[in-house]
Amino acid sequence: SCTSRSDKNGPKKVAVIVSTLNNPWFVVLAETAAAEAKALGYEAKIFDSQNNTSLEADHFENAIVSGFNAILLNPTDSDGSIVNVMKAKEAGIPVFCMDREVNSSSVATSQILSDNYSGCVALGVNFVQALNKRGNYVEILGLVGDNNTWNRSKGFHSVVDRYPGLKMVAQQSADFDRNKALEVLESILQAHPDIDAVFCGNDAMAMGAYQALVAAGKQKEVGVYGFDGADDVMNSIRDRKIKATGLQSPQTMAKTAAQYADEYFNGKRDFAQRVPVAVELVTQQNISDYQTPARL
Amino acid sequence: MLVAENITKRFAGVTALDGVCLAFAAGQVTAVIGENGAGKSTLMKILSGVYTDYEGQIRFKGQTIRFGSIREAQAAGIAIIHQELALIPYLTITENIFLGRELTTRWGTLDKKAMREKTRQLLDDLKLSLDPDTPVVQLKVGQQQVVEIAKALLEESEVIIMDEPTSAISESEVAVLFRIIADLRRKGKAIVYISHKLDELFTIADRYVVLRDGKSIESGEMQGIDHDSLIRKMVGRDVQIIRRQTAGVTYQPLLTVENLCLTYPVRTGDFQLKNLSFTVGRGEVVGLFGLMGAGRTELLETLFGLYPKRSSGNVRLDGQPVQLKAPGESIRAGLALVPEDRKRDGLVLDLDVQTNISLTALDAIEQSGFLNQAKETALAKKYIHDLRIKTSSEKQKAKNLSGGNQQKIVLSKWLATGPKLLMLDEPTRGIDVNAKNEIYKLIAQLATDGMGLLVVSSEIPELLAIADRILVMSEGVLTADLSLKDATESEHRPDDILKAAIPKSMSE
Amino acid sequence: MNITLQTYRPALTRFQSLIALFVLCLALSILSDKFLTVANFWNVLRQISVNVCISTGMTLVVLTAGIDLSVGSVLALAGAITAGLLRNGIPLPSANLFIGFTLLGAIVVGILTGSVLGWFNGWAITRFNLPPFVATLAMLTIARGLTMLWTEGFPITGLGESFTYLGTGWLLGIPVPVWVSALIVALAVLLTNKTRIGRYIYAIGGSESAARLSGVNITRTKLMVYTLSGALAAVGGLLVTSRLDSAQPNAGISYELDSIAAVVIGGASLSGGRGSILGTVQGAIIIGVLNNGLVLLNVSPFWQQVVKGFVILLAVIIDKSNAKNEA
Amino acid sequence: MNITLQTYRPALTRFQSLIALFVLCLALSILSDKFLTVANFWNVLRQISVNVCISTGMTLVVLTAGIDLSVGSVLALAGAITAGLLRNGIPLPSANLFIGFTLLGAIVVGILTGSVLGWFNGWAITRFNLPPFVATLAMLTIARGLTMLWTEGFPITGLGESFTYLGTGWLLGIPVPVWVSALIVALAVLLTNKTRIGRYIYAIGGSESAARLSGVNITRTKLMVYTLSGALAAVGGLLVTSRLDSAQPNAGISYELDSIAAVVIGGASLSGGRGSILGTVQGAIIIGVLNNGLVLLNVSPFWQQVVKGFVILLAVIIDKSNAKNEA
Ligand SMILES: Nc1ncnc2c1ncn2[C@@H]1O[C@H](COP(=O)(O)OP(=O)(O)OP(=O)(O)O)[C@@H](O)[C@H]1O
Ligand SMILES: Nc1ncnc2c1ncn2[C@@H]1O[C@H](COP(=O)(O)OP(=O)(O)OP(=O)(O)O)[C@@H](O)[C@H]1O
Ligand SMILES: O[C@@H]1[C@H](O)[C@H](O)CO[C@H]1O
Ligand SMILES: [Mg+2]
Ligand SMILES: [Mg+2]
Repeated sequence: SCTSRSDKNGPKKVAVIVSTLNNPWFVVLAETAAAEAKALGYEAKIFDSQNNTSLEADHFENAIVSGFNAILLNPTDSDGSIVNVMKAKEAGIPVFCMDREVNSSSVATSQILSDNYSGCVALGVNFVQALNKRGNYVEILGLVGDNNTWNRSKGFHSVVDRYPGLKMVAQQSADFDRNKALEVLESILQAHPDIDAVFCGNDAMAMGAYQALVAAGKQKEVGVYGFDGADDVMNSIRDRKIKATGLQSPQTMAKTAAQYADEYFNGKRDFAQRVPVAVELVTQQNISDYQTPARL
Repeated sequence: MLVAENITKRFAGVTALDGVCLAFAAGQVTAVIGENGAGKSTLMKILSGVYTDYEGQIRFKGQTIRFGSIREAQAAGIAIIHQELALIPYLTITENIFLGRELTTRWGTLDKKAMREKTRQLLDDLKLSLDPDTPVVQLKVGQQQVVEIAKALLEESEVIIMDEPTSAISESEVAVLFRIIADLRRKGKAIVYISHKLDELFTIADRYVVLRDGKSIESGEMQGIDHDSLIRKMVGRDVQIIRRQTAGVTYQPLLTVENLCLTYPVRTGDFQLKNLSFTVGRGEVVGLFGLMGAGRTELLETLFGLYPKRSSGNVRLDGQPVQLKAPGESIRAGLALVPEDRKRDGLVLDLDVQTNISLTALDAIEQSGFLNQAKETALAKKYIHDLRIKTSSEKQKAKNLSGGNQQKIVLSKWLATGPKLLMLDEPTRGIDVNAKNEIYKLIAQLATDGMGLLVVSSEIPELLAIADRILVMSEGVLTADLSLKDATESEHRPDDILKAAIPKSMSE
Repeated sequence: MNITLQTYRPALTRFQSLIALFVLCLALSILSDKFLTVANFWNVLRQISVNVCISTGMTLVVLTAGIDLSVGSVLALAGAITAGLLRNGIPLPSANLFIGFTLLGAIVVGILTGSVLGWFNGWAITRFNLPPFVATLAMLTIARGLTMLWTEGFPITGLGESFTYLGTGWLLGIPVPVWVSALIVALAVLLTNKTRIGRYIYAIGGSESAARLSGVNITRTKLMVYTLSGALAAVGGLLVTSRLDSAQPNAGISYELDSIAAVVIGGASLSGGRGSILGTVQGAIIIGVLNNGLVLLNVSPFWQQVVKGFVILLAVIIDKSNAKNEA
Repeated sequence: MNITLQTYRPALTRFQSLIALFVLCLALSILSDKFLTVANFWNVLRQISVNVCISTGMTLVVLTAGIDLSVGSVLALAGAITAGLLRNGIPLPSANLFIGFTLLGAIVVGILTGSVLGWFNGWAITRFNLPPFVATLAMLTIARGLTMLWTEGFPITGLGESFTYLGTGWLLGIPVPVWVSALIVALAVLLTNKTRIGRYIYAIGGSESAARLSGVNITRTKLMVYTLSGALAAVGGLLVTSRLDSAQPNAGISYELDSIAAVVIGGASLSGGRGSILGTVQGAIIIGVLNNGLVLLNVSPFWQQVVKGFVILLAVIIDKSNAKNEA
């Protein structure tokens, strides 16, 4: 098809296409990937898909036309992004997925993934133990149109729903947003002043939820759980404010992806299709094992 | 041909028509007269299918009918020229004329060519030399009114209602219209004609009907009736127009204009106003006459500072130079302008009477940075009283008032600035005789009190009645400066004025 | 003299907005050697085709002095419904039945969905005399909620090659979505310029009361315009869905802004009566070229937004200043 | 008869928009016993205080027949700047210097930032005669980009107790943000009703040409209005930042829609000249009560949007139909 390869003599070009930059987690992912690619001697450019699979498709087309040699992708959607990756494949450009997968085993060169579902299974187990199998809790979901939201929720419920003593009194969405989580929990606390825990679909919402509890003077009684391993939450776990989170390491995934691209350029072709990067359960017990991260 | 029986129409809180009975005959021009707010337009809107909820009956060619929509009335053969211009600004003349009645080709698409041709014909008949493709927004009010007339003449109708068709057009166009009306009458059409210009009625109408306060008062033949009795029927009492006696008075110069020029917005080399020089004296009423498009409005607006980038010249008011830079500065210098289009430029229709009056005079009601409600109400009440403005209260929205009363509010807001020179652009357009007369008296009073007045009008009799001197403009140039000191002079003036007003390009 | 000037004006007006576009393209061609290539040309056109569909409907609405904020959500719902029907049909467990849908059937139902939502907008606006901003804002929320309910928050994927052809195929050397949007534009140009309804749309926006006095059926025209806007948003939804082979529940978020931007940059007035389909297409192209160009140039994503804002400002200022010279 | 009715009208009008609010509150009190509690009352008021700030500025803009789409981004930038200055000051590595900021200093710079961006909107609109929609849409993008550049995409957190007092503290039994927004509302009511500028704002929106002929300085008034809108968005930004003890780079996204919704639900006309600050406050309360009520009732997030859309429609229809009975 219509691919124009970049100049033979110039450095190879790596595109980092990331689902959104409106969230620091992805900023780290994208910037680490770009920085690592540069460190390996390539040109790198970040594309922001703004959580819009269609815009991601535009980025793929534009990247292909302007002669990028490899794509490090954080897909907007595991299904919707398949065709985009396919397009690159047809153009002979390798795609390495980071963090989120695309639901196809034959389009991406390799996928370096963090497993949201299993991460939240682990969180769920911890949650059940901490509450001693009894109590009322609230779940705050991320964007309802985002499948990470549901992977996390489902992983969590796959454990927690087996305990009839644990009752979910409210399930509301706060769009992965700190301010919305604060407001939503404020309102929920009016209706359910007697809850024991809040499970949040990411760490920004966990911070917001925690602040709502502080404002209501309930931060001691109610345990907050997040997901991501963001800076704020790691510190809060250290300060015994937040109970636990699932730490996924964007740096590891980004670096691995960039290194794979480098190996690809050097002729390697037999990449493992799926390279899981474990989501680590971080609790007040094991927080001392983690150093304060540089920035997250 | 068309008969209204016991028509009653209520708006929330207002009974606009109260058991009106009227008849309009074929082959006749029937004048409907009445003061502002008498219910003339409301009745016409009922007859033409605009309002469909009313009490009473309409009989058309002997049969009782009830129009469900404007379209139905049109189809039955009733055409109307609305008082408010009902044109779409960004559509062309053709598009406006055919709106709702487009001609289509056999493919169902618009037949633009046929419509353009027909429009050209109509415009020719009406002696309006304009390209049918001109957007209406580029037309002067007067030209728009001619387009409205063309619109009503598009289809052969049995009844043609004209609600103040001549409020914005000049005498030559009135003549054209009258010729067409005469034609229609000959063809046996029933013509309903509404106008506050009573002289016109004597020229064109066969019969009259009078509406007062929503009731039909009487009707009869125009033959044998005179001006004053017509007014008496309409107003219910005598109204006399008395000319101010100013013979022998000399005026101190108040406004002196030297070499005022205004360039065209596009063709910068060309002038819309060319080297105008004139004066207005203290206590003097100067009339400004010209045909449509002569540049009178532009003259007033230039003096008022609306065209800072395009104007030049030396203007002094009371010895002080006027900068022509912004209306705010002109107001501070002592100028005031009652604009031509009072609904658009004179008033903020959604605001109440009191807010409109105080808008130019906020200094007067400001107290330590805040507006003082009591002072503001007092200011409004003073003018409502002084100018006898008919309004339910000073809190009434400006848009709910009749034309004459709206004009008085515009006057009030300018008088409240205490101007030295008051400029009025067509101050009596669309206003009934009674209100007109009050405005004339006010103008005379203000002059007597020492204010200078510059009054634009397209009606020569009006200028003859109020002005001490008449300036005539044609194509952006001053062509005559005629004093009106005594009655003998006045007799020759109409001819002189018209001669000066006709553009050279036309008279050649 | 006066008359000649006025006759030339429309012709000049048509060129005005092209100037900004031309300047933009020139600058981009100098800055990037990838910009002026055939592949990139089709790229840009394909990328704007969804916005062109939506903005065509939006133009009609804006011409009547309305606004339609619901296009993005309607797009998402229509795409999801077509995708859902294609994949799963409608199972009727009670009757132990299953209604399968052909490609055409699913597409028709998708477009119908958009039309019905659009019609509902028009109905609320004309029946209750609501401000279009509020009525369509409510629909923005409602249609998004319905999309979530229908998809349960998950994308619907794997819709088959014949369906994806719509968004990804080529026909006679031109991408299919470009054909689709070009066809829609052509029909809309016809509608606005050559038919009565087109006239009524301009008339209502120019002066609703004057249009009413001329016997124009305001209610019917507005209903039709909002219905069309919904239907065209649905077509946009089909294109997006087909292109991705997947209906995304959060598709189309904030598309209303892009679309209104295209309409306004294309010279239409939000107070109605002025604007044109072709102007809007130019507006959409300007936005598309800008998005494409900023990506081709090595502008960082954060700077991109700043630059994009200023370029939009500049583009409109160039247009306006040309317009002023004429007026 | 005639006169009495018309004299009563303004009083009645003021009650109209309250009816929808009342019905809504009544329904919620019946559906949930938690709704009508003191704690929840302050809850709702605190939650709407940001929207009230923004919408007050938006009302001024809308009254002049304008629109300000940039409020959300301006909010984010102002919050981020204040937070950044509080945390990091301005290091001047070249001079080996460091400018620290006091709480007040950082707040003032934040509000100034908002004012400058707002002023820029006004300047672009008046100087080049741009449609406000386009000018502020460009600013929406620009200010968001600047926020990203300033924060590098990361939240700025840990701003100190004296700063978070602004968003979370209580004073005389009333939450501080409620004091702030009440103060702003009071000043804006004064401005619109009791000052010259307020008059100018209404006059410009009612008829720009009539205002110009009355000697109103259109340019200056519009500049002021957009500047105020920017400044009030900045105040909103301070409240959000202070509440979260963190400036989020993506704060305020799509706040413009909520804000315009409050203004329009509050009875203002987007074509200018009609509306009031208190109406807008009612609009903001309706939206806030609705959001609160849907969560209290634990309506599923999928259904929430659908219900919210319909309730907004209903609220406006109730208002409108009352308005009609009066007119
Ligand atoms: N839409 C309306 N709503 C309320 N009142 C109205 C409406 N239209 C007219 N009126 C009132 O009905 C009465 C008759 O108005 P109408 O316009 O018929 O008067 P008119 O005789 O045509 O006056 P003019 O000579 O000024 O044109 C007036 O009191 C007017 O205020
Ligand atoms: N839209 C326009 N396009 C081109 N020329 C115009 C336009 N409007 C006005 N003109 C020109 O400006 C000049 C002065 O018009 P102006 O409105 O001042 O006349 P006027 O004497 O006040 O007429 P009227 O009685 O209609 O108000 C005329 O030469 C006219 O042709
Ligand atoms: O892991 C990321 C973050 O948790 C973000 O907050 C939401 O999307 C997920 O994919
Ligand atoms: Mg009338
Ligand atoms: Mg004039």
